[in-house]
Amino acid sequence: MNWTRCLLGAAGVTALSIATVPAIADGGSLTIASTNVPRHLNGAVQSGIATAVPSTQIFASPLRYDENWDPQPYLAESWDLSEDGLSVTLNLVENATFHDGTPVTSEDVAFSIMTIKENHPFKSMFAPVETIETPDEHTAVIKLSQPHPALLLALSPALAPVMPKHVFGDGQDPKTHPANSAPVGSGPFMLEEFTAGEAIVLKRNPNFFMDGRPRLDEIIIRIIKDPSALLIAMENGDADVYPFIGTSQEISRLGEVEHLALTTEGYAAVGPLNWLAFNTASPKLSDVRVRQAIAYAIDRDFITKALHRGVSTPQRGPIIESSPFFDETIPAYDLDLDRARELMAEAGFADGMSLTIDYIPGPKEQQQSLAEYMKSQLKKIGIEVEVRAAPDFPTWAGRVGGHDFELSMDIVFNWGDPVIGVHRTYLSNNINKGVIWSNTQQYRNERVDELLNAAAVSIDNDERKALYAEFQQIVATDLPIYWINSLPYHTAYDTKLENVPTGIWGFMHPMDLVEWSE
Amino acid sequence: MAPLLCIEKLRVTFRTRYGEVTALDSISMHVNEGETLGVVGESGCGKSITALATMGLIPSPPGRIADGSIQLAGEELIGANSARLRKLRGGDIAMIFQEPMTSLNPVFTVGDQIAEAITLHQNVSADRAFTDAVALLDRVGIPSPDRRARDYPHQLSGGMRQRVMIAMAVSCRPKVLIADEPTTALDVTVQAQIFDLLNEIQRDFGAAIILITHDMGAISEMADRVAVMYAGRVIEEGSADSILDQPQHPYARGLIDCIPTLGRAERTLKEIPGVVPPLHLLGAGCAFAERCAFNDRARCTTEKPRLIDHGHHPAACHGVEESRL
Amino acid sequence: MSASYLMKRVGYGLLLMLGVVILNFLLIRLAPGDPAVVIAGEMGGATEEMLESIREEYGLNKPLLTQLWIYVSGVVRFDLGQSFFFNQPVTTLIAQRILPTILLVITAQILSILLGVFLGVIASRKPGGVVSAFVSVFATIGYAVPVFWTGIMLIILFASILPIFPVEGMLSVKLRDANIFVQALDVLHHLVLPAFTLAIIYLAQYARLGRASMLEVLGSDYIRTARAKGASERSVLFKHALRNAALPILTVAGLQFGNLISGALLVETVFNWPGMGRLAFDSILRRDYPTIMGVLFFASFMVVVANILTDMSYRWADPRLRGKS
Amino acid sequence: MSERALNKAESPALEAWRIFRRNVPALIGVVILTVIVLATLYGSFIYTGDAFEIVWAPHEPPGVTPDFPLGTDYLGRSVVAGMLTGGGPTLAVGAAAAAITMVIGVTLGALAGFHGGWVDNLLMRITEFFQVLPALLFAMVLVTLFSPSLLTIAIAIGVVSWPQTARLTRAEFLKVKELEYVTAARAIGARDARIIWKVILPNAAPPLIVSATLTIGVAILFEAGLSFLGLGDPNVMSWGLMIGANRDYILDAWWPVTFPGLAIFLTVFAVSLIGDGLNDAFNPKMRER
Repeated sequence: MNWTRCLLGAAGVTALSIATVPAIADGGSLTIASTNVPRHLNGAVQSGIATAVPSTQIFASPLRYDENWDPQPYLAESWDLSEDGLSVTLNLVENATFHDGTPVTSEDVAFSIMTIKENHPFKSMFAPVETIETPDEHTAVIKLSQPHPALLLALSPALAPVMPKHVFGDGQDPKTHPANSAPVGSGPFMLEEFTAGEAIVLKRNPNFFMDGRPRLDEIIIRIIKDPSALLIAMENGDADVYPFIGTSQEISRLGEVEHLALTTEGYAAVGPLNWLAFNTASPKLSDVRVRQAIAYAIDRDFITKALHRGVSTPQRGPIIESSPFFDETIPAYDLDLDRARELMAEAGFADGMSLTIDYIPGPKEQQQSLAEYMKSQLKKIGIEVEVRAAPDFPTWAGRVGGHDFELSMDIVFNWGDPVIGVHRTYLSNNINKGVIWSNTQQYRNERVDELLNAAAVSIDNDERKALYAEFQQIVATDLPIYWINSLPYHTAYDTKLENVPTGIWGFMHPMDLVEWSE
Repeated sequence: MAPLLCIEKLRVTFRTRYGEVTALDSISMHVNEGETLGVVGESGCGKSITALATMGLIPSPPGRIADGSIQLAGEELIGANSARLRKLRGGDIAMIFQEPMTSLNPVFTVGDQIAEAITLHQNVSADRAFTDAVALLDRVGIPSPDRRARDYPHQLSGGMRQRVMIAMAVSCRPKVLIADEPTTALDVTVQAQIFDLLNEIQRDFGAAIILITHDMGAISEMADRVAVMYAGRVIEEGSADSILDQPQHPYARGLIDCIPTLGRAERTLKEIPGVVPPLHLLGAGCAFAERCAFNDRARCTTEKPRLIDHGHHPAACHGVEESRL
Repeated sequence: MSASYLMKRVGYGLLLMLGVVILNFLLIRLAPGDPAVVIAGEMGGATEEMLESIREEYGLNKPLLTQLWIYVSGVVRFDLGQSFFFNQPVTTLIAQRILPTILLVITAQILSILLGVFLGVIASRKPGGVVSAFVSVFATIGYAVPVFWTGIMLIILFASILPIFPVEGMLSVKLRDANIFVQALDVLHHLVLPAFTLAIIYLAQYARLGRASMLEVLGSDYIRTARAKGASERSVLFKHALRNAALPILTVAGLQFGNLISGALLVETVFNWPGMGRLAFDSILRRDYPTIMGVLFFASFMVVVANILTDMSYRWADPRLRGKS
Repeated sequence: MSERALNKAESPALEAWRIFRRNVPALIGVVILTVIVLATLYGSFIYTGDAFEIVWAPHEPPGVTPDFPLGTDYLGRSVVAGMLTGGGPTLAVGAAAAAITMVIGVTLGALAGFHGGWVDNLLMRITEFFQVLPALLFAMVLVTLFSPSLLTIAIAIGVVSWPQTARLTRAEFLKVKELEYVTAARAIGARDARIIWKVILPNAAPPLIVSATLTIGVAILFEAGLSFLGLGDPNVMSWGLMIGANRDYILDAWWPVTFPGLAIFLTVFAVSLIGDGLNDAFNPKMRER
């Protein structure tokens, strides 16, 4: 009897890390359901939403953003951009401390940004940063080699977690630092327990530098990879919030649950695009007319309305349509099978051709279903498509990253500023064999390179807009990619929950204002 | 005085894939107090079924006692309730089986197995029962019974195991002891010891013994009276002397001719040709007819002979009946 | 059960484990594909310098034999390396999950043996009866149903139609701060469906095996002996017969343990049970080779331990094997 | 009937067949399996399309549209088409894996049983080693490492399943090799290989045939399990793949999961009925069990 109890007890501890915790105070506990498995909890050396959600709770960053793309004070209570755009001064709050009690200093900020520059896969975020000067404990001056319009956005919680130098700066490789799985930050919540692949338990940081925050006592992120199990957990209240919902099935089902509300807010900065990539180095696809023909043969409206049952929105270009940089006037390639056949004939493929298409295993509605749709649709213009399923993500990533593909479905995020998430896909110097989400289409256009490089150093928004407009016109003609839709990210949350994060970063943002209503 | 155990017109049938088969066909036999009844016959003739029926251990289904009566000291056993039968089994009637190697449960010590028989029938403590079991082991001639009682069956020789079986059987001083081929599986030298032991036991405990065997030698050594069985019927019955000296039925004669005697060692042993026919193929006539050297009359194949006394002792044979033999 | 025999078994088990370690290592290192690319991919993309530093970090650029030596000597210290994906020690990941798996597997094992044997015993009493026929049919069905499909069907049933058992997870989040008894109950509540799903295949097999084994034992001589001494039917079935009939079940239970772990892998996946099997499955999809190797190692280790325990209990249960090696 | 049976000496095979054909469950098994095999063989004539093709709206319930009597799956693919075309690979992998299992198992078991001594010792240690590895997990690793295709799956299943067959074969060989005719064959100087294949194997065959039959069932379940986990050949429709792919949507659509599961169940059920029937036929005395 006794051992059973022990075993059960121990098993319980293992599953969800009970630990003897003082009773929950008034703030209450919030359970977030997630299908995304974070490798670790440090967003400084790991991209992706899985890490960003817990990382932004644990780590504070110099700035945070509201829902209007406007920067707000966070660790930096104010900031100044120099006239020439080559330096940014951050004035840090004085009362911020890390969870271990040590104060947050400019040293930590400098260390963090330089570490991110070295180790984060988004090289363009801090590439122009040359040095960071720390004239005093609470002032950090970022010196740039060239103006960097994405800098302020890159100082967001999701991209620039401020790490304690005394923990992460001990000489170990930051990418594999043990503290990545047991991080110490200065954010509103502290890590209580991390069961990799299962659950993350975060506790209220009582010494958080922003007064009266956080409101919640506890955040539990439960990883449930099985969609049915996740839906059941949401329906019966075992989880309170489910962000990044990506399928029409889940959206329609959770929409009917009485105690839950749905929103599409909170994904503006993510800019999740679903597209069809062409391997422009493939002889069959090197002719732009073939790519255009394929574009004309695909019915974007049918995809968003029928296949996605109206939950996703059409996307015509490389920059998410909700972004101020999006150019409305680019060609849309509305369904036109005759035009498609003409183009095929012009390109010398009047008799048709055969192609393969890959897709990311997992998000079936976005990827597999569209690949299968392409197969039947492209048959109409004489293209025999073989769908190449991959058993797992690494297999797919190996094929596409290794340029061993013809057509492939893909999902790529904008990550706020085009410099971070868009440039990488089109710059010819980012054709990087073996690296997924580089310019795997092997698209080369000198003018595009020029435009993007110019946009990357311009701090004049209107100028950037113009540069991006021309860029969009060119790529929409060259069509290294046929953009289809943006992912239908929704958030389902308990209606008793207040201040659900709906800013541009959504849940990749400190949840210090989230609270339960009475 | 009424016999101690009396079997009357017992009929036992078995359901097989060939239909309902009669394994015992109206057999009758009895045994008196202190007496030894030998039941002889080849394998498959129904000896063991008779024993099992007496113990109330006919496996059912497929077996079934169709008719007849078995009385122990005047008490009818057929149809008695199972609790009463259990009380009698191992108590008033005990049985020793042919295969001492397999008749003991391999996972319990022999002492425990004997003690179990004792506790089942006597109101004694487990300790006391075990002490008694050791005493019984001593009684049946097992050396250092204290130690042996804690042995498992596989640690004992065949003869020792049979002694254990005997100890278990007599543990509750049964009135009737059925010994079903108790020595068949044993060495010849051990056989004699076991028979001696059975004789001693009978003397000490006063039990009636039903000795089931195919060995006429054993009969001549042990039995007071004999019943000869063939194909589910008793075909000859009488005192041991009478049957050994003057067997009537050709089958009984055949059996007796099979006994090797020192004096006749030079003569070839006679063998009864053929085998016992499968029960489901028994026809209307004498079951022995096919193997009988004297089956020339029509009745032999059309009519079952009845067990009738023709002078010496009862026998069931048309030939004997017609005094032709 | 001699200590030296146990030592021998343990030594042999260790040798098997060494084999497992070497085989895993070679399989994964000799397989096509560059692990560094996998790790880099998990980090969100990589350059050639990054790949180099990863190879350095994980020791992937050392000669194969050196890597093997490093791995084996690590295993001896229970260090199974770092997970490619989680960047945590594999032992940590497994330690977080091994208890739920053991809980699931042991519960299913006990459930299937107890229920299966019980059904088997009942069925064996009347080999031609309704229960017996049911057990036969059920056994064949239970054997033929894919375990993951049973699980899914149960989820469909219990998720919406009959919501009395939770269909996912192991502990309700809301009970994180409840006392240990409430939590234990909640875990048991969550355990019902996974354990039953996993048990059902083996339950069927044990029922079938139990029935066959009981029938064989019930036909044996020592059962007849037990009956002949007047033992009650219950004592015959559950004391005399079951103890013997349990031996083959024990053997099979030991052999089945590996299959049970395989089955647990599917069941954990279906019911979102936070165990090792799901870790293995997820790791395979992520090509997280050190973790896969670690789980294989631990699973094999569990099988070896289970085999030793089976062996020991077998020798305990069957006195004929004691003292032999 | 019974008299004939008794009087006429029958070959064991004939005797077995006589018993088998009176075994109702086994005959039911034969009928079910025949129907399934015919359906998978000729199903493609009924449904000429590609089972991967999207032909209708997703999650159409069964029995609503006559063209899709079993409904459609999450992509709008016909479940009937998947059932008909998915059976072939499932059965093929099952049979191939069983064949591989038998070849490895019988060869090693025969060598061990026949030669005894250190050969036996070595082979049995290897067998034990493979039995220590949890089969499904090991098969998953093998399939992943060598990328899933029907062939690698069949090989992986074979590689993890042979130990039981090897043990059985060894046991049979140990039993049979002591019999007179083996001694006789040795006496006339037959070569070992000849004795193994021509003398012992035919006499040890019945339990091996039964085991082979049951192995097919196990292999089918195995393939289904792998496909369910997404480790089947993703480009080949199979019942397991259907279950695995549609699992995410069971709360909304039960049919794309239920029907393939039933098909797997019925197939394995039929195979094991036949296996049991064969077992009874070869061991008439064991009939009661």
